[in-house]
Amino acid sequence: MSRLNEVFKKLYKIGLVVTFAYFLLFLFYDIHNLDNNRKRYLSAHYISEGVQETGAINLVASVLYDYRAFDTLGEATMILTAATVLAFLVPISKATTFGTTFKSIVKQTVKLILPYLAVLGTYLILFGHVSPGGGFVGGVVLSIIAILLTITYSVEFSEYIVKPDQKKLVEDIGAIGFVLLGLLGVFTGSNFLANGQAYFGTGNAGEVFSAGLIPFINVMIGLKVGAGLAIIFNSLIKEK
Amino acid sequence: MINIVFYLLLLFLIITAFFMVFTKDLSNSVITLPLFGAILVIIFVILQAPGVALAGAIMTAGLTTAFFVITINKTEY
Amino acid sequence: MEIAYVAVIILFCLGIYTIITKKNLIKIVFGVTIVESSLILLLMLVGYKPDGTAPILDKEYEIVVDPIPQALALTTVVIGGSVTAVMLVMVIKIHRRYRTLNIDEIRKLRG
Amino acid sequence: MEAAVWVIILPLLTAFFLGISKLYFKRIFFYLVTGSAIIYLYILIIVITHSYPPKVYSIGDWGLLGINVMVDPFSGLFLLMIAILFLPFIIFSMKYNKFLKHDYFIFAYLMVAGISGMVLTTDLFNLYVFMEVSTLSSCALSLYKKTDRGIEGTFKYLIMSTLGSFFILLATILTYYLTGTLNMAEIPLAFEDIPFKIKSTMMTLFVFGYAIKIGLIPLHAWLPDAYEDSPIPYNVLSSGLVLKSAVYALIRVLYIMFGIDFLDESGMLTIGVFWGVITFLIAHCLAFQQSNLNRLLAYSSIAQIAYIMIGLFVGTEAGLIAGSFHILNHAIMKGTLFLVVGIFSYSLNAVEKKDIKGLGYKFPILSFTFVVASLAIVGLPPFNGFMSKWLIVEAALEAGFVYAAFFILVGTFLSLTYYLKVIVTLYTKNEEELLIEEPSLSLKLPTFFLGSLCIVFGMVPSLPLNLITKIPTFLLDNGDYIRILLGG
Repeated sequence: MSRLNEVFKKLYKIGLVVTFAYFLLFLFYDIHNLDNNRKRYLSAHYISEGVQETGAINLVASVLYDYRAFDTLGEATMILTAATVLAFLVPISKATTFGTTFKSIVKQTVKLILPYLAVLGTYLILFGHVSPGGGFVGGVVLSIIAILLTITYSVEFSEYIVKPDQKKLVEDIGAIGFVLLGLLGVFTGSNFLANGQAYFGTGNAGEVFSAGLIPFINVMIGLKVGAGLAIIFNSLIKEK
Repeated sequence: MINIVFYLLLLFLIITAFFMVFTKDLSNSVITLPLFGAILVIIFVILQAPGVALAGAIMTAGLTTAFFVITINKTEY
Repeated sequence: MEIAYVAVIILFCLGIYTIITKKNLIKIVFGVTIVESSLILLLMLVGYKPDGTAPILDKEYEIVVDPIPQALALTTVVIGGSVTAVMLVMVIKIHRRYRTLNIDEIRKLRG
Repeated sequence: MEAAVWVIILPLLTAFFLGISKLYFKRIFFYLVTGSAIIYLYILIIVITHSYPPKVYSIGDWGLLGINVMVDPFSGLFLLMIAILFLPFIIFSMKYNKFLKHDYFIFAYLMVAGISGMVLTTDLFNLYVFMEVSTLSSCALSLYKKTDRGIEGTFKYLIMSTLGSFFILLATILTYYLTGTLNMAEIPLAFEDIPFKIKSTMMTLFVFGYAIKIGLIPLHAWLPDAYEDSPIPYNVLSSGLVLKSAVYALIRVLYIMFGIDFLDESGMLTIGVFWGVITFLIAHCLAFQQSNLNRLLAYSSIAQIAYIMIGLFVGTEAGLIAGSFHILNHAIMKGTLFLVVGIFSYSLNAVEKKDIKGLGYKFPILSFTFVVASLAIVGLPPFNGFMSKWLIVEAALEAGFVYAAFFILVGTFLSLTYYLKVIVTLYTKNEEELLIEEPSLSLKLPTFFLGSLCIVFGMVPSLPLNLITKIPTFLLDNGDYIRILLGG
């Protein structure tokens, strides 16, 4: 009897999901048919004026770090929260790794790759406003250095190179720096997170030192994300 | 031409997703996850989103998979 | 391109189905990842324009795809990643206590 | 209106500095937490007093191109709730947590930053981002004891609220797809030429997503589990602010984006009232069976939020005033109840109903506070719960929802039964010798403060009503809100 009940429950749930799928299908169909000269004045403005207004030729960066920088603040807070939760949940104990030991060829190759990763991460961060990339992606690449060290050598070695406390410090400095860069706008008489309006020159679009505060915000986010993800990964590894 | 590639990729995306969910062995599904992420990245590149493609390549296909691998390593022994 | 929306719907519903029916905790987290990916794909499709170029204006382009959904998608990727990490560490904690990942058995053990 | 943005960034900055202070300057921890809370209170008071007429602060000076922050009376009400609850919460948890305080306060400040961001922002996606911030840090607080039950309950909570977030995010993306903007003032203007069918399906997605976060009845299962083994001061903020912020977002989205006419036309108001009635009836019945005090109060929270839903969904001016007043009152009453339970669990580890037997004679004043707050939450005069419940009944009768008014009276009796059961247990003689750790003043003071507010707001309801009566102006008719946000 309970088995029948189980089957019935499953069918009920499948029916629910399929009904919902139909519902979404009709919704999407209607929306798609509705259109077609949809008013996209906002994105049209960003595309036509964005380069002059922010000085960043990567429009995604200009949206992310200038027009909608407040979103980015919330998002940076998310990573900090996650890193704090993981560091808090995991007891300070002896670490356990995967249990596989790598041959020296792996270790040597990783040693060879690491500088390139560092250069790539730095490049992605510093050139975030002129090419694809930016603080988040670059920060993740930087965190992969610590992660590779953890995987191939051990957590102890990785934490001997960069101490957990130092990572936490870098993360907090990144977050505070982001807010302080935002407050610079207030001090120059404009609004929070202002860039072009607060007379930070946008420079010649396309150069590295242009776009006002955007490269600096990129650096801060990069530090924060890199340190935060390294903390998250090492905490997960250390959890028994 | 690019359309056919795009549709094929979508098909593969759905197949990998179904495989990921309905396979019995967790190791199989965790190996399918980077595949899923990689296909998604190519789709993003076709849809002209290089920034998101970079982020997706690193986060979805890379780090999230690593998190899953660690979790399965810690829970099934 | 319209057929891609169908793919989004299928992925979204598959993820929801996984979350509400699967018994394995890790499978549930897989479901979360799938739903999140489908939403990012939807964002990309919303911003896409046929024959557009990527929103990096190193010179003048005729049609440029919408940059806002891409920025939103980056935010969503990062939020999803951090939520997934928190979920997984909780899965490990639960497993350490009950030695199982099955929801039914956990409920039985809990009493 | 510079101060509005400080409401969001001051808690964030405090949380970041606490992270550094945890590592290197442990000494300044106490001063940092309390000092920042006091400054925060000051800023909140400034912002609340300037909340009428509403003001807009443009982040990055982009105007309508970027994200705007706006203070209107409805968000002013929520800031008032933060102002009332946050400092007592800080003082109480300073003493209550015996170890590992740093992370606790980091999460608390992050949560408050998320909630104030949700309350102030006028951008749909930014609302989602801050909602995720507040959810994740709220989860972190709820597993703070690291017990098995706590972690399980929190896992459920995180999965369910992520599910809700996905629906909200889907609706947000579709809104952008339809209108090409995310600003809450421009969306209703663009929504005017969208067909009725699409609008109502979009609204369904929003309502379903937020209903999970609020915990309306078929979707409520995560809430008692998350409350069961969490630190009790957190429950004060959770039932007072986290659930309410989801209510806030729902009301904001429905009333501003869709407009009252559309809600009436699509039948959402009727559905909302009906859903509320079902929710509180079932929640009261479930609360009756609980033996754990935390779970009992959690089910009671669900019921009270259903009352708020009824008030807000009646769709008249009186209903909005009544619902908003009940939001404030419920935060205060439930805060008092949780703080008293927190003191019991601190002194003699009592969280079950049978453990508190006879405590009425050991802690006379505390037990009296408990009685006052529970009578207030049941809705007896002359306490504040009576005032707002009466206003809700009146508004429901006026708008023609007679069955809602009738069932609220039935619900009052249902809730009276289980609260009376607790009170009777509290005053039953107990011969056993109890090992009691005397609670210090810093635990009692916040409790008495909130308990006295129950009586003060019951006697002099005009104090908060000064602010609350201005709420319907900017909710019921979204024209004013839109005009101000567009800068007219």
